[in-house]
Amino acid sequence: MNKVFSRPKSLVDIPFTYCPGCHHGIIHRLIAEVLDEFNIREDTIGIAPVGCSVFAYLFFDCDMICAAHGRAPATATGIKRAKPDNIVFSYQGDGDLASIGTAEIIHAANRGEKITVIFVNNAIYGMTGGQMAPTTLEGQITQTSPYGRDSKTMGMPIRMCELLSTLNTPSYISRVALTKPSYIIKAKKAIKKAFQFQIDGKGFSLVEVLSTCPTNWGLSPQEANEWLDKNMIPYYPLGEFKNSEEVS
Amino acid sequence: MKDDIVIYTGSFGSGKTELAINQSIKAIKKKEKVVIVDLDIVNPYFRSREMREKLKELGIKVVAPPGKFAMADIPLISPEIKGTIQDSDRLLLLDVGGDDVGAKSLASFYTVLKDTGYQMNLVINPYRPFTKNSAEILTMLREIEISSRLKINGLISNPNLGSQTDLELITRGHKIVKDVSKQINLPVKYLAIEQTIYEKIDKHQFEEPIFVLQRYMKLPWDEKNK
Amino acid sequence: MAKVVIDREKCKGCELCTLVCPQNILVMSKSFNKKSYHPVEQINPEKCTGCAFCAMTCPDVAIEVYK
Amino acid sequence: MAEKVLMKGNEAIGEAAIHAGCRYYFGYPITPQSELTAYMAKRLLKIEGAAFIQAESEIAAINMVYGTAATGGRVMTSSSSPGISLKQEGISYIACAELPCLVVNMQRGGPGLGSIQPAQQDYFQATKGGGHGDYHLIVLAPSSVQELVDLTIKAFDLADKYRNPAMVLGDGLLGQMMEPVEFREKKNADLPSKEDWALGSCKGREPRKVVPFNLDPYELEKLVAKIGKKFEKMQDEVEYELINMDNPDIIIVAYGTVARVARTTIQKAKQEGINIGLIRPITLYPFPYKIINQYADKVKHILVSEMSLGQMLEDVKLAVEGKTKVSFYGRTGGVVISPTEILQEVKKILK
Repeated sequence: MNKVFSRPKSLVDIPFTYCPGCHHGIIHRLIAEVLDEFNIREDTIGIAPVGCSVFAYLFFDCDMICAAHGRAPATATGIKRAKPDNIVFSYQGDGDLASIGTAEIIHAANRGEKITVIFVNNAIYGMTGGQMAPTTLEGQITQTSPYGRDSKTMGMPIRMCELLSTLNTPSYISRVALTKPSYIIKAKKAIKKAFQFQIDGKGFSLVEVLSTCPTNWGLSPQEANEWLDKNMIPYYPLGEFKNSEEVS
Repeated sequence: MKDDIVIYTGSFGSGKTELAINQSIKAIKKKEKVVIVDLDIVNPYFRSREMREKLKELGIKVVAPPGKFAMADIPLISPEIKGTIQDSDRLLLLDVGGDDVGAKSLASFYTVLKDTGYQMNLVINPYRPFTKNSAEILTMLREIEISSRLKINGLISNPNLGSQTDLELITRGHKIVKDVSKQINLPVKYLAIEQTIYEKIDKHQFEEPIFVLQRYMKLPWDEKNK
Repeated sequence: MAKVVIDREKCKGCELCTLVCPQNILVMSKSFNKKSYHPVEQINPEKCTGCAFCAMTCPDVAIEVYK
Repeated sequence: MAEKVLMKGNEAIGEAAIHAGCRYYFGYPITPQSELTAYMAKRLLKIEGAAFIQAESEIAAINMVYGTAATGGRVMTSSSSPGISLKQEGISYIACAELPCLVVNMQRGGPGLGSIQPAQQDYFQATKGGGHGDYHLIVLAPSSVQELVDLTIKAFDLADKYRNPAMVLGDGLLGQMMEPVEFREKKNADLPSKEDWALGSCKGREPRKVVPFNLDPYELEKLVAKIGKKFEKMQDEVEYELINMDNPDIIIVAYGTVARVARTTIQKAKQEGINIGLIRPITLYPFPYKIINQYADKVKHILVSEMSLGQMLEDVKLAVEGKTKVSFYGRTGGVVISPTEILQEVKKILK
């Protein structure tokens, strides 16, 4: 018998710090698999954000740096410009990328920085205990939208892929989910493509991963998956928003 | 070519403002109406507007953003400028900001200036970065012409190293300017030499007229005249 | 002939793998692991096809698959 | 000897940085230091492998610096007062991660948007940390364009030596004025290698982690204490200039532009038979407490003069330990002090 599925080598063999059912672990694994498959682990520098995945630096078996909240794209820029031969990826949550770091992500994308961004959107602030995120859905109850997100005063959830796709320079932008194996297979392909774009020196790539936060959503992991399918996917459609290799 | 509109362009710190101020003070002795237009939208300090009060005493008008806006770093083009250009019977000195970036402020007056005619000087100090040799000077000249939409028709040689200027240095720098002059067939209108140095040197060796320059834009430790 | 190997200690008992198993042969154990979770375990191992859906879905990378 | 060039202070810093091997600049324009950003663009965009980015904000710029610093690249940013405030979080991260970089602050009048005229109001911010947490910057205060060159080069070396961010603290006047400068042959300072900590490819070694935090307070305490030890060691780097210190009637303590003004005051005072000494701190952190303390025994009065309401004044008072009288003369908001004003103040004191 052959091993057909095992822990990727680019993932350090320690338990994750995430809550049961949280999708961060799946995303970590997918990234690590891609690093393994491209054999780029030793040349990769990763950037951990502030948020639940602040400890991501412990999990990837490559050089890592922790960025200030929202500034990962700027830090990634500084690294990539100094080390153009290394592969640089940032791992960012929705507060990090779509709120405090909006300027940094838009401008890194617009400059066409040759980096890969993995954007984890779970529609809530996990680390600080479940406050409203820029991607929190309309009507969704959080600590800071206790009566539900009211679009009249809190705005509508930001669709980052769509927003970034209006820029000319990014090479690859895609949104994926992880609630079923078929989605996970697609997510892996998207992440792989995003890194491929960087390896080929083609420019900025970003994959938004819709994910769950069972703890702060107050749902079981199964219910959380169902909630994501029912509520998030209709508002955040899956698919490729930008692929500079395909002629539109 | 009209000689009562004189424009000073050149790289940052080439000496445009000092030259314009010096020329205005020299001219007011012979002419009734002398106006300096401070078109410097790129420099925050050391602009001719800082001399406004002193020049006013001498009867020279400085056109620059009024009052408190004078100390701002916004590209304020005074509404008086266009009228002053079209006005006649006055000597008009246009002190422009440095490099092609500063010269851009001239472009909006192109339609007026092309009708009135003008003298446009490129002030050159070959001891400044980016105008160290003829290749660099020519690049600067071209860039200024493109961004100002105007033609440079004369060079002013202003070779100096501030307080450390001496004859040898002037001679060496001036030669660079003369080489450029020959290369593109533009006259060197004059060689500017700071007064304290001028007094000490033998000036008969220069073919071009010498303009003796006084330093008006002083630093605080030079006890600036307010 | 296929086989899954579950790392009982890594499992956080989220149950996501049990939902994706086409053969319905993953169930939660009655016993606890050291972290006090009920880890997942396999019943009727002969039914396993080695599709690896469970491993793919596991957020804690606690499952290995052999085929 | 190298050729002399007539340079604006801001340009001189840029050329000095390139001379020192800096190949990465990230900044955002702000008066009165924008010429430095423009100069770096002009130069670095033509150097193979170098990087210049006009960042989307000062915040982004300092975080780009953080990234490059982590790879061991010689990197800098520059700004003026309000922009430096925006960089503070990033500077604190860099200090915590023990990475070297240069931050240039060409100060302008504050607080708030303030004015664009030269000031010395960021002394506290520069020397006492500036951002959050327990740290200091190495702070060098030039008072001529040549010194902008020399201290920029030195700041890079000190940053590397201590793996700590360094700051050149100038002001708008120093940035805008022109003086002849030369770029002397670079002596290769004996600096520690970056090979054992810089991020890059981890082939043949353990992966490295740059982590500017530790959630375990006892562990963080250890880290901060280790950084603190560096600040003790830095005290060896104290640098100052003594002028006319032969039995003066009064000593002025001033840095940067005001020290330059005070030199003229000294000349003027001599004509009137008044003997003024000047202690000019060149390093503001570490501060030359010792030398000021020594002279405090010998003189009846010390006058601190700054373009602020009195910030370095507090360090001078700490240095003097009450041994002699300390007075203050300052102008603020971007007003530059004149030699005559200081002389008048001296006369008032000596009366």
